[in-house]
Amino acid sequence: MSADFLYTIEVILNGLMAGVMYSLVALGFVLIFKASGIFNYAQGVMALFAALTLVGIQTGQIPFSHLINAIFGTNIHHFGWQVPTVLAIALTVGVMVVFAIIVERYILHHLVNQEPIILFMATIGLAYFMEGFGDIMWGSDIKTLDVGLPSGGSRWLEDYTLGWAAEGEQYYGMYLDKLDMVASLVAIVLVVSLTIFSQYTTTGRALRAVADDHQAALSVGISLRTIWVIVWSIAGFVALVAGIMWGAKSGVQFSLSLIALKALPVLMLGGFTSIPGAIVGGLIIGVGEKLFEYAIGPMIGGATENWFAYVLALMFLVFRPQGLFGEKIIERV
Amino acid sequence: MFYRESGDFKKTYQKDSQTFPIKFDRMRYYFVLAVAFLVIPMFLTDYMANAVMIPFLVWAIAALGLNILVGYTGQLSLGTGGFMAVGAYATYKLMTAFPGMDMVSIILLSGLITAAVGALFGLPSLRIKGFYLAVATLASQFFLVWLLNKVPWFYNYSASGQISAPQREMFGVIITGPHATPVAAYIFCLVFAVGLAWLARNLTRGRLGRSWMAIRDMDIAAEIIGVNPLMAKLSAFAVSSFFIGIAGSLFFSVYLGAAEVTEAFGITVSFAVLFMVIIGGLGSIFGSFVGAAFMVLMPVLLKNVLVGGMGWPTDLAAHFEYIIVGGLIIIFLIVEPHGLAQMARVLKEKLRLWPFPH
Amino acid sequence: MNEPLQKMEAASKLLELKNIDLSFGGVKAISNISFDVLEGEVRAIIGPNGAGKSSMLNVINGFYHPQQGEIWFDGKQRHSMKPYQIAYQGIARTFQNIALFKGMSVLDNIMTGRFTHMHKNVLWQALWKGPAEKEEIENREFVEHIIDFLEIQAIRKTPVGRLPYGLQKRVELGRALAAQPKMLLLDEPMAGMNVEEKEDMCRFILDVNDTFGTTIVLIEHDMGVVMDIADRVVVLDYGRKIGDGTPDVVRNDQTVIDAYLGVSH
Amino acid sequence: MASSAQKQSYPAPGLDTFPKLLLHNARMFTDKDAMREKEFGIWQSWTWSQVADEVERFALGLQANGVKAGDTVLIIGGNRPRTYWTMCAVQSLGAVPVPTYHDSVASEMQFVIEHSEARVIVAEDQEQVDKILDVKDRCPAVELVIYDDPRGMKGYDPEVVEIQDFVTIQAQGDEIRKKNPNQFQELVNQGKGEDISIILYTSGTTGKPKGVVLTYDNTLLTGYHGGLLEGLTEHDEIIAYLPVAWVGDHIFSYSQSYALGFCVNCAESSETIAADMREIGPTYYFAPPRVFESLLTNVQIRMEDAAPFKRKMFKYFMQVAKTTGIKLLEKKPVSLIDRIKYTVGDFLIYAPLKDALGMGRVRLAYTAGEAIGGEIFDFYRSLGINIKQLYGQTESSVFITVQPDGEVYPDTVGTPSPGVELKIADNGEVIYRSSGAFHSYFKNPEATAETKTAEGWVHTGDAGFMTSNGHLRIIDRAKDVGTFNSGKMFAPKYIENKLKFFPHIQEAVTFGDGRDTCVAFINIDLGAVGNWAERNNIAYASYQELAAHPAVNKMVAQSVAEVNESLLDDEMLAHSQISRFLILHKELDADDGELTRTKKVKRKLINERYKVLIDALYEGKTQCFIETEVAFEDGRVGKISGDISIHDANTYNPVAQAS
Repeated sequence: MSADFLYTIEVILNGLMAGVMYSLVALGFVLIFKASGIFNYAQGVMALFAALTLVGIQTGQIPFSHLINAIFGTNIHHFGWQVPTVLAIALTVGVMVVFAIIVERYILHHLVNQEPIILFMATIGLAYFMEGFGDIMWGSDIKTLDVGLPSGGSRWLEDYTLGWAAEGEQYYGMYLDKLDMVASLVAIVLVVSLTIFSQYTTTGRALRAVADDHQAALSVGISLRTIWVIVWSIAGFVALVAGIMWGAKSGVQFSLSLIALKALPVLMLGGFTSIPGAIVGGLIIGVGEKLFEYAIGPMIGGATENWFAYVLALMFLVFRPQGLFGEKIIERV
Repeated sequence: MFYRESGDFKKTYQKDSQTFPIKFDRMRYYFVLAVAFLVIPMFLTDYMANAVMIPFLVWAIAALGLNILVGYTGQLSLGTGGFMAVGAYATYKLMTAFPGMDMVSIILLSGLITAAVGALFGLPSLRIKGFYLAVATLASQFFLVWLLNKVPWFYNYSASGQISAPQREMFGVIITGPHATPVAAYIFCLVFAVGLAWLARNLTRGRLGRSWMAIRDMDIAAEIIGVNPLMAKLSAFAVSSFFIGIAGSLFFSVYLGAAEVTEAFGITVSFAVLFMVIIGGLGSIFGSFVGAAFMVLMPVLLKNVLVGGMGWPTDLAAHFEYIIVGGLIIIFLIVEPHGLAQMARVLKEKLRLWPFPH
Repeated sequence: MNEPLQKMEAASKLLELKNIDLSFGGVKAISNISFDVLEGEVRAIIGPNGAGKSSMLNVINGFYHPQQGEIWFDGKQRHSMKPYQIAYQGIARTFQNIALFKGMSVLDNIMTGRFTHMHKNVLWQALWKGPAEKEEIENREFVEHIIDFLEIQAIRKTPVGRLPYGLQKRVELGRALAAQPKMLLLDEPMAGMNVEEKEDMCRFILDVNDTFGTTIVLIEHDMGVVMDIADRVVVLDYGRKIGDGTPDVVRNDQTVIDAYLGVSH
Repeated sequence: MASSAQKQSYPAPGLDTFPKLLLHNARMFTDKDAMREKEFGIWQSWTWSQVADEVERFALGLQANGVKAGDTVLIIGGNRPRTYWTMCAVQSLGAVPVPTYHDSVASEMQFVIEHSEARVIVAEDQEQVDKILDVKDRCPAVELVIYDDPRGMKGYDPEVVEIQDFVTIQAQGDEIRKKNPNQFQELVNQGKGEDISIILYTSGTTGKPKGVVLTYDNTLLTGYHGGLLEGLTEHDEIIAYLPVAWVGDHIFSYSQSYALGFCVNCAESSETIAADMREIGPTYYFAPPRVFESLLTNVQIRMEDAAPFKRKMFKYFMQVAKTTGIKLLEKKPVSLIDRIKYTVGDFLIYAPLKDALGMGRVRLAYTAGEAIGGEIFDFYRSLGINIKQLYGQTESSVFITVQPDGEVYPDTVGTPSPGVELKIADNGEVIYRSSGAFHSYFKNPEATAETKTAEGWVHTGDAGFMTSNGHLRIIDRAKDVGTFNSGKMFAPKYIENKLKFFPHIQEAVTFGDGRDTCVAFINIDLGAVGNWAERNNIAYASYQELAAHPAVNKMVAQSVAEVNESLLDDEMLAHSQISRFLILHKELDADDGELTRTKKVKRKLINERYKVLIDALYEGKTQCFIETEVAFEDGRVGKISGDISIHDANTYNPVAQAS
């Protein structure tokens, strides 16, 4: 096997793993959009907020310490204890649920049957709010998130693949980040369980019913409001997982919220309403942009990731407006 | 309450279809113009000019542009930042390439260039609708920024990757570059803002504008009365981008003086302008101005209160700003989804009916 | 049959449909239907729900492109045109469920109907003063005559959203009339109207027909109305034509009676 | 007593007919608007010279179609420019225009067509033409029908009569003018002041209508001097919305417009009148009391829904207005405080309110026809609207008495107008002699003789007396004034008006002539009471149901009691308090012949139709069944029937009151 070929494989594998992460984020969007027709721009910030909270609780930070210090001239920051990761995660989940409830109670509830664009704007407002809020609550400094996930390249794989290259070629074996692998595994598990949840549980079915029409949902016997809370909670949970993965990888900081932007092309590709679409779309985008960067990037100055996904999705959409799995839109006259 | 309409009747269609058919409104409009052109320049401090008035006018122009697209044609776009960047870089290239050319033509040309780019990126709107389109426009945002960042030709191979506006004069007064006089810059922007608002009004009240609104309200019906969706949407993208391009051009040449594409024209810009349009009121020229005023003034106020008044560290104040901006937007959307313009409209109706409640 | 001869034949007919076949993904909506519309007549298309009436109109103004068959309009054969091009040919229509521009006033809605009659380019419009304004005013005058004709002066500047159903229908008719169409397609113009509203609408339709000599093709459920105002009637059932002729001919046609009049609706 | 028997002057020497005035105005006010009509969304305007041109062409056209001096030409049309032009065109030929009520049904129209012997009819639109065609066979004289609005007239070609478009006639006129440019001028010159200018059919309260023949000297002089007295000029604006066949409109919107040169405005359609009036903002305005009344009711209803604060403010400032406004209007001294209060109120309430009502610019407003309620009257005057009552009739070309500025009292109709002599006959009837006094009743010498004495005194048919300050006070129709068995005077109209001043009472009919006591029929005001019912969530499906509702009856009983109490003040009438009353199960309606077209009660007919009820009232029953025929808008005839409950009213004892 030629080295180039192996490199390509490596790139593809990396792409796939990145793709899984994209899907993970995209999933958050899809869930909310399906259930409430809201394009929740805040999804990314939710991930950031979740990660911040997790770190905060873990390291026993005092919430709002900066603010307090600014006002009372005190100088406090930590309780001085550590919270075990599992408990911390549990607590964070709790926080996200509370968050979901607040969002439903104080925002969505007042915006029912507004045009989509209004709701969209509202979520952008929400994003701004939470960004500021998160920073004030936990501080805006870059934090390292350690939930005991492995990191670094996988030696085993390197050694294993070392000999694959053809004779006389420089090849040091295949490099894959452990974290990425774990992340992909987690993501896959999550995706599968979510799919099962929405397919085989009453609540899940109710959620899908809402997507189709609200009356139907009510007839299932679950109030719209509860459904929305549930959905936003799940989205919050997904955000948390995404936050952990990305946070563990590249630290918890503002840029984390930008993963939302990563997920958008995935949505275009997969459609706003389709879970499988989100997954496949994610993989396509992941592989696509890695390959493009690998093959063409160098020629045009690199850093193509931040737009290639969009252009790819755009091209695709122009030929198939309803996305990968989105149901065909027939214009009723 | 202030309206006296008896005897204010119209004998011609010109009079009946003028922008301010009611005398009182007309007077108010002229009054505002007079203040803007004659009074403000007399009391305008450099700080006020640079921190408030000039940005306000520039953003107002951008908001006008986006409003044409989102408010009048119903095509949601998040590419504003990218288009402003195009306007800015076009201006930079023109200024450096043709030192002799006067600013007005330069800015108008930049607008036209942006219009062309905008039309190009508008093409997908034929197949794609709603949020798909919104996301698609993000493509232009990222791609353009990346392009302007990666191709050195755009910033004349300057090491910093920055572009900075050389000094230019109008009628012997310096309006760009480090030595520009704020008042002159203000007037310069004001002229553009007023002119473009007038332009927007003309375009939206006529055949073209109606075709836009038709597409927005009911594209099928629009098509059967002869509106070609392609032309309607592309023209909207072009005109909108023309405005936004000019905004970007002024933003760079008159307001910032120097800019680096990734931070000056990032996606936050796109959102900011969208906020202005929504808060101001979709499909309202007046709204575009109010929205811009709101988004410009509030941070200034907050900064003055929190940092200046309460002596907080700036970063904390910045975070608070986010919270408050976000919160206000949500509150606005809940209280009056159709924006400040709608509030104004309602108020006006109430005043006209006064003392009757309805 | 050779081209010129065909043209000759089509001449006196404003519209002729020949063996139209239309199907969506295998589902046949219209199968092998042919009929014609004469200059200046009121032609009705009736039939039970799902008989393919609306599909027929959508074929006529180009929303759907039939897989089979020829469409001749105004003596020329049509080859897959877009709806907006067809508007320029002189076909206007109203919709079963009102399709007005909710964000605009009555006046603007009807003005929009003048679209195909306004030609000043963008630059003139941007200037407004001069040619554009002149053109605008000429068309405003025309529109005002329609407003007067439909007796909706009182609501001229009301946003259409605020109007009651019956008036909205009237405005939509106005918008279609503004285009000065050769042929006007009305999709259930009286659906959901009370008796007076129906009477008004009938009066308007007939007045349109004889004041402007506009050819009218309408779909209507109210048999009484159809029989009153239509010159000729086509009866569809399950996408097939089962009757065609003057109201009394149709009224007494056994197949029609069985297929349609028998059916309660 | 005021008098000026000597002949009054014309606007300018020799200007003794309207056509002459028209040509004069065309020279004087060439480019000033003479007429406006809102059509196609804007105010189409015609200057005096344009009007002259229109009239000239139409006149010559008519002449070409055989209209000649002495002919009568029937005009059936609403308030539209061409209706007024037709009048002048006809007059310029020496022929006589006969306007008729265009809302009257074919049968009513038939009488006028027959009686006026019109050969030519100018009708507004298809609707009117159809009416004519309905009765054509009974009116053989008619040869030519000219229509104004071509809508729906395409393919109209009945062989019974020739039908022509207004513009065709004008085109014919144009041809003639081309041949002989001076022809019109010559025609006009032949007119003289004493010629007959118009025949107005009065919708007689009893029997068939009478055609009142008026000369130019009547209409022109009266209108002109009436206008001069009030200082009207060519800069005034009036909105024409009352039937052209009614003498008031003829004087205000035609005679005075021609004599003084001011502009007449016509509304776009019946349902836009209010809006159009607001746009125009007339400076000179006439409305019968019921219009002012319903306007006020409407204002009160709308203010009911206002926010509490606003409502308080409104009430407060209306109070201020009551005390201050009228004084200011009559230029009486007012304390500075009040002046300031009023100015504030004017900014906050009065001016916007007037503006909303379209009275923002009104300098002079008249009301007449029946008595107007004191508080209604004061309401408008306190806002600073100079509304005044006048007293007149068709036979007098309107003006008999007018309230002079500064001497305006709700219960009198003012002092004699210029050129009017006034007397109270022994039977209490008001009689007058004036330049406006009519020429005769058309083809009805005996009626003429009855009404107009050889010396030219005209019987108004109204009973009244002169108050100490020389104002005329009308009590009632002379023939309606009856006597109780006690021999005391019974003035039904007077009592009815008192009742009708209550916003929730629409119409009232009282009986008492040749009886011991007075009893009343009441019609509630569906608008006001309906609104009241909604606010007190009382459900009702029809007028009948609402009228039968106990709460409503209670409310009316209350009002009746108040009226009785107020009657005590007037020793002449104290004894005619209402003893019993009932609320009718249907609204009295012109279509059922119970009211005249001008909404006056036809007593005789009501006496017959509702005899059962009257008897029931006097027999002391508390219930009574009644069935009556009603005509619906579309002409169908149906029946309304039901049980009506009858109530006793509290009456007050004069003696007790006195002590």
